[in-house]
Amino acid sequence: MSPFDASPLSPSGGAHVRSVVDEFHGDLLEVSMGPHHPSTHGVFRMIVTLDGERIVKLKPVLGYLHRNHEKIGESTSYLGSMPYTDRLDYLNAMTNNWAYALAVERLGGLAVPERAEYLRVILAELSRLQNHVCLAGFLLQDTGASGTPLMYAFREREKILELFESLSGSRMMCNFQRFGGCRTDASSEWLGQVSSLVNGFGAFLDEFEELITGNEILMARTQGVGVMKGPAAVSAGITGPMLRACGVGYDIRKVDAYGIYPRFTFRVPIGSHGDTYDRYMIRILEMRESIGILQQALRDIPAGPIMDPKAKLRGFRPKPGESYGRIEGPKGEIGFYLISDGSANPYRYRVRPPSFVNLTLLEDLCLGHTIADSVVILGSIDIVLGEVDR
Amino acid sequence: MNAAQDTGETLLERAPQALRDLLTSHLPEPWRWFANSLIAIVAILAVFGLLFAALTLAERKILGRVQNRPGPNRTGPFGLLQPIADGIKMLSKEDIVPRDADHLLHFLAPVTLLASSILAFAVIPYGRHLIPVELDAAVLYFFCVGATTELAVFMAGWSSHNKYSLLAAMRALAQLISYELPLLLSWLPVVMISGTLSTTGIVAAQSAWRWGWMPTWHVFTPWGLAGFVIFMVAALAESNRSPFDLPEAESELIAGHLTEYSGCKYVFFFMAEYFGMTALSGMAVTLFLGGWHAPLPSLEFIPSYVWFGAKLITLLMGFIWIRATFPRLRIDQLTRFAWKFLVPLALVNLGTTAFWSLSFGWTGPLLAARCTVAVILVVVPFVLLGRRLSSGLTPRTYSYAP
Amino acid sequence: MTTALLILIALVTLCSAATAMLLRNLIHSVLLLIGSWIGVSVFYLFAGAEFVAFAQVLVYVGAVSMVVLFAVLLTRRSRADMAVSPDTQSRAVSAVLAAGAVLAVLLYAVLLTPLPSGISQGPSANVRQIGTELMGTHAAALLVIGMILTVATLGGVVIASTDGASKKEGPK
Amino acid sequence: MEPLEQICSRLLARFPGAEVSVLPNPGPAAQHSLLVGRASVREIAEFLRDDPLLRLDYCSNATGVDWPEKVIVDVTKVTTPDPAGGPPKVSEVKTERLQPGYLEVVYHLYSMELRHGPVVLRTRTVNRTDQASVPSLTPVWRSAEFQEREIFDLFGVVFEGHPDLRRILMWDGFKDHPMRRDYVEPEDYEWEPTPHGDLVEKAKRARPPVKGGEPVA
Amino acid sequence: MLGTGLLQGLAVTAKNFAGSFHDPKRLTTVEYPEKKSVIPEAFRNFPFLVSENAEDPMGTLRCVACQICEKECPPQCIYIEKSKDKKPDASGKMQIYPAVFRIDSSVCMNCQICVEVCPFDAIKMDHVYEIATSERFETLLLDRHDLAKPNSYFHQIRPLEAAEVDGRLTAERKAAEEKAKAAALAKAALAAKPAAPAPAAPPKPPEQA
Repeated sequence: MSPFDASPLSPSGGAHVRSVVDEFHGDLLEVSMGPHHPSTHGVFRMIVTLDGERIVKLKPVLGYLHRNHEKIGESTSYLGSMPYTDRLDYLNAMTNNWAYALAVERLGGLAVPERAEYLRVILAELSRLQNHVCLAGFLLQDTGASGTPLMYAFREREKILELFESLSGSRMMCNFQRFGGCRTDASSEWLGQVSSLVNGFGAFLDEFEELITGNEILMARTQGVGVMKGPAAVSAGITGPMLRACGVGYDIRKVDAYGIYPRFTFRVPIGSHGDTYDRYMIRILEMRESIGILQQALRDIPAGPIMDPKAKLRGFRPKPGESYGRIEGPKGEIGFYLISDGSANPYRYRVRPPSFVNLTLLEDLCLGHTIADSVVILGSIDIVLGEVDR
Repeated sequence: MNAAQDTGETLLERAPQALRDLLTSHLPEPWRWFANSLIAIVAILAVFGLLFAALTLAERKILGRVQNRPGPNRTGPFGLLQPIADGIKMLSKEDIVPRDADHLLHFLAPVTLLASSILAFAVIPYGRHLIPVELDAAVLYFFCVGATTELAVFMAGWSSHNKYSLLAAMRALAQLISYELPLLLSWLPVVMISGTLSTTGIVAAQSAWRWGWMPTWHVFTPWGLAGFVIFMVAALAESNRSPFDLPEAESELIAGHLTEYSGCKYVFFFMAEYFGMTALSGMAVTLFLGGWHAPLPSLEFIPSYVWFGAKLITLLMGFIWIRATFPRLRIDQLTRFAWKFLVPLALVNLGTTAFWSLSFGWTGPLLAARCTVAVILVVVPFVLLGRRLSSGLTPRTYSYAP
Repeated sequence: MTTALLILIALVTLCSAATAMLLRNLIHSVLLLIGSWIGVSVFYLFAGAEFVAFAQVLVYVGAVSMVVLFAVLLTRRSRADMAVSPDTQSRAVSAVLAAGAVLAVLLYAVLLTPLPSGISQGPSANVRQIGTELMGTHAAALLVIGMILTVATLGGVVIASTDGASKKEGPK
Repeated sequence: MEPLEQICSRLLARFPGAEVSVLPNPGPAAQHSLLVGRASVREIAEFLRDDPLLRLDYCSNATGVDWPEKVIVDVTKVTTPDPAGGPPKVSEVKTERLQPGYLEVVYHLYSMELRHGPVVLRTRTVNRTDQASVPSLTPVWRSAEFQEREIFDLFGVVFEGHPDLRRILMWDGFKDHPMRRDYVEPEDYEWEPTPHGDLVEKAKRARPPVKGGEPVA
Repeated sequence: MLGTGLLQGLAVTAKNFAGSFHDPKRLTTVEYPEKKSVIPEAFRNFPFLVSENAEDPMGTLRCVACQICEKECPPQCIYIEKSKDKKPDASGKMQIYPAVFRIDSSVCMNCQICVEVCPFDAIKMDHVYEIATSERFETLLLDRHDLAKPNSYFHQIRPLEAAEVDGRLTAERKAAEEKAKAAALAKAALAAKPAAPAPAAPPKPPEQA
C-alpha cells in the first residue's frame, strides 16, 4: 500500500491540531461558497459548516487556477519566465518582475545602474498604490456598498494603469524589468505625468476616507471581526499589511533595505487590534506613505543608463549556485528561490507567494463569525488566485 | 367626496374627477359605482406601473452618475427605453421551477406579494378629491395589508427547497418582524395628534398655516421629525432596501429567497419591492409631509396631486441616494438596531407627543419652554442610545513602527 | 346580492378550515388556516366593523401565522414522531363521540339564544368612538389584557434566553 | 547574526547525535545552507526558534527539490609504464558511480524579532520511492503547513506529524507528482493545433488523423 | 454622535453626483464605439513582420529566418521554415527569407520578447485590438500574408521608435557601403600593381553588421 493512497498519517502529537467543536448541537448546514461565487475574488472555494448563522468549520479548497507555473519556469530560459511572472499576482506585474529580477541578479551577480533602481522604486510604489486602492474598493463591495467606493477606487487605478501602459506597453502584463535594469527608459514627460498623478492622489484619499472611514455601518461590520494576534501571525508566516495590522512592524523595505529604499524616509504604520478595520486602515496609511516615497524618488531621479551594459539579453547562463530574493510586495513578502546548474534554464524555480501563505489563518479568523463576516475577512486578506494556485 | 365648490379651486384641480364623472354619469347606480372603482383601479395601476418603470431607470442612472459613469444610455435617447427593454427581456426569459420545489407555493408567493403591495395603494390620498377608498381606519388597513408580505416571503423561501433560500427566508422574516414594530409605533403620534385614523382626516389636520406662511405639517414639530426619521428607516427595512437588503445579499447567499425564481415571477418580486417602497413613501408623505398640501400659501394654485407627486419623488430619490452610499448591516446588528434603538426611541416619542398635545394652549415664553422640552425629550434619548449602540465603534488613530 | 356574497364567503372559510385538517403537507394546511382567518375578517367587514376586521388581519395574518409557521419550520427536524399511530377501530369511535359532543353543545347554545336573524344594520361605530369606549368604560379590561400580554412576552424571552444560555455554556 | 559555521558548531555541541553540516553555495549570492539529518530536524528547528541569540521565529519559504539518480563519471588518470621502455602512457579510466537520488526540502528561516537574514535549513529523504518521508516542521512554524502540503502534492514527500496532509493544488483523484524530474504527462492531452515541434507529434499520437484529413481539432 | 459618518458619506456621493454633470474629472467613461480612447505609442498587441516597401509587402520582408525569435518565444507560438533559395534584401546582399512564417495568435501573449531579441528589427508589435474572429482555429493562425506590413505603417503607429530604427539601419548600411567601397578600393589598388607579389587574400566579404 503506497503511502499516497492510504489516508495520510493520523495527526499525532503536533501542538497545532485544530480541535474543532466535536459534538455538534442541532443539524449542521454545510454550504460550499465558491469556486463560482460573487465574493471569493476568483476561483477560490470555502466549504463552510454552519450551526445556524455561526461558522463551525471552514476548509479552503485551492487549485482551480493551478497551471504549474514552476514546471514551466524550469523548461524555459531565465528571460522566458519573466513575462510569466506578470501572471502570478496579476494586479502587480511590476513588483513580481522586480522580485524575479532581484533573485536572478543575486544568482548571477549583476549590478543595476542608479536610474533603473529609481525607476524600479517608482513603479513598485505606483503598483502598491493601485493594489491597495483595489483592495479598499473590493472590501467595501463585499460589505455591500453597491459599487460606489469600488468605482472611485477604479477611477484612480485606471490613471495608474494608463501610466504603466504608456511606459511598458501593457496595462497589467508589463514584462518591464530585465536582469540588470529596465527594458525601456522613462521619458521626462512620463515622469511629469507621474508627479501630477501623485500630487493629486492625496486629495482623492481624503475624499475616499471621508466617504467610508467614519461610516458607522462599516465600523460595525469590520471592527472586532477576524481578530488576529501578533505571535500567531508571525508563526503562521503572515506578511504585509495583515501582519502590520496586528502590531508587528516587519516591513522588508526596512529590514532587507533592498534596492535604494534606505535613501527614502518613510514610516511603517502598525495597527493595535489586528481586526478587519485595522487591515483596511493600514492599507490606507501605507498609500499615504507611498505617496511620500514617490515624491522623493521623482525629485532626485538621476539621468544615465537604465541597463547594465555587461548584462546579456540572450544566452544568460549563471554559474551553478542558488539564491533567494524577496521584496515587500503590496500583499506581503513575494520571494523567488532559484537553483542554477549552469545551463540556460533554472534547475529549480520556486515562487514564495504572499497570498498563499496568508490564507493559513483563514479558518482561525472565521471561527465563530457568520457567513457575512467570512466574506469580509476573506476580502481583507487580499488574495489573488493567480498567485495562490500558481 | 364632492366637497363644496370652494373658491380659488382651479379647473385643473377638479379635472380628474370631472373626467371620471363624464365617463360614468349616464350609468345606473350599481353599475356606476362599479365603473368608478374600476377607473380608479386602472388609474392606480397605470400611474404606479409607469412610476415603477421610471424608478428602475432612475435608480440605474442615479447610481451611475454617483459612480462617475453615465448609466444606461444605449436604448433610446438617454436610455429612456431601458425599462421596456428590461421588461421584454424578463418576460421572454424561461420560467424555471426546480423539480422538487413545492409548485403551488412557488407560484403563489410572488402573486400574494404583488397583490398585497398593490392593495396598499387604496387608501393613500393623492389629491384633494383623489382618494380611491375613503376608509375610517385607513392607516390600520394600510399596515395590515403590509403585514401579509412576510407571509409571501416565507412561502418563496420555503417552497424553493434550497439551502440558501431557507437561510434567507429565516433572515427575511426576522428582519420584517423586527422592523414592523418601529414602523407601527412611529405613526401612532400622528394619530394621537390628528385624532383620526382616516388619511383624509390626517391630511386635513395639517392644512392650517402658522404665522401666515409656515405649513403646520407634522414633520415641522420635534416629535414629528423624530417620527418621520424612524418611519423612513423602518420603511427602508420593510422594503428590503439598501442598508437592510440582507435577504438578497448577493455577496453572501446569492439572491436569497429569490434564487429559484426567473422570468416573470422574478419581475413580480422586483415590482412588489418597488410598489412597497412607493406605497410606504406615499404614506410617509400623507402622515408627516402634509399629503397634497402646498408648502406655501402663494403656491396653492398648483393642483394638489402635483404636490403629492413632487414629495413622493423626492422621498424615492432619497431611497436611491441611500442605496448608493451605505454598506450592508449584518443580521444580528440589524435586529439589535431595531429592538435596542428604534423601538425605545419610538416609545419615548409617544411620550413627547403626549406632552406636546397636553401643552397645546401655551403661548409666549411658555411656548418656548414647550418647544425646548420637546426637543430635549427627542434629542437626549437619541444621543444616549446612540452612544450605547455604537459603544467602541470609533475611527482609530495609528502609531508607526520605530 | 350581498347575501349571495355572504354565503360564498362563509363556504370559502368553512371548506378552507376543513381541508386544513385533512392535508398531509403541514405547510399547506397552515396556509389554508390563514385563508380561513381572512374569511372571518371579511365577515367583520360585512358587519361594518372596519377596525375589528383590519385588527384581525393584522394580528392573525401578520403575527400568529408567523408563530405557527416558525413552530412548524423549527420542529420539522424530528420527523420520527410525525407518523400518526395506526388508525385502529377504537380510535375512530372515540373521535366520532368527541366530535358529536362538541357539536351538540354548539347547537344547544346557538338555538336557545334569541338572536335576531337576518342582516341587522348594526351601528357603524367609527374609530374615535371605539377609542373613547375602550379608554372609558372598558379601561380595566384593556389594562388586564395588556398585563397578560406583557407577562406572556416576558415569559417567552426568559425561556428563550435560558434555553439559549444552556446551549451557549455547552460547547464553549 | 552569527556566521553559519558557528551555528553549526553550536548545534553539534547541543545535539551530539545529529548530523549537521554546512553546504557551501558556489554562486555569488553566497547563501550557504545547513544540512540536517532527518532524525533530529524537529528538535534542531525548535532550538533555532527558541534560542535567544537566533530567535528564527518566521519560516518564510519551504521548497521541495528533486534530485534524481545521477551517473557520476570519475575520470582518473592512470599511468601505465610502457614495457618497451618508452614514455609512460597516460590514460583516463572512466568509472561510473551511481549517486542514489533523493528528495530535498529547503526551509528559509528569518527572525522577525531580531530582524536578521536567512538561515537556509535543508533535510533530505532516504530515497525517492518508498522511504520518501521527512518529519514535518508545521508544529514548529505554522507557516509551513500549506507549503508542506504543496510539496507533498507536487513532489510526494510525506511529512510525518503534519496535522492535515492532503493534496492542496491538484484534485484528490490525481495520481503521480507533476514537479518530479521524471514526470510524464498523461496522453489525454487537450490538443491545440499549434504547428510546432513536439506538440504536433504528441497531438498526432494522441489523436490519429482521420482518413488522411487534418488531425481533428 | 451616531449618524455623522453616514451624513458625511451622503455628502460625498452628492458631490460626485453633481460633479458628474459639469466636472470632466468625475465622468471618466469613454463611450467606446463612438469615441475611442487614445492609445499610447508604447502599446503592444500581436507582432507583425516589417517589410521595406508597401507595393510588395510579401517580397521585401526584413526577416532573414534566423529563428532566434522562434527559440526565445516563451509560449513557442512562432513557426518558421527557411527558404531554399536566396533573395537580395534592401542593401542588395543575398539573404535567406522565411518560406513559412506562422504565428498562432491564440497562443501569443504579446510579451514582445521576439521584438527585443530580433537582431534585424524584422518583427515589431502592432497597435491593433479589434481582432475578434468567429472561429477558433484557422483564422487565428496568422500566416506571412496577414503578418507582413509595410515600414510606412510602422512609422504611422510608432513614429519615434520607427525613426530611431530607420536611423540605425541607414547608418549601418552606410557603414557597410563604405567598408565595401574601401574593400573594393583596396582590391583595385592591389590589381593596379601588376608585378606585385602574390595578391593578399581577398578581403573578407563585408558581413552584415
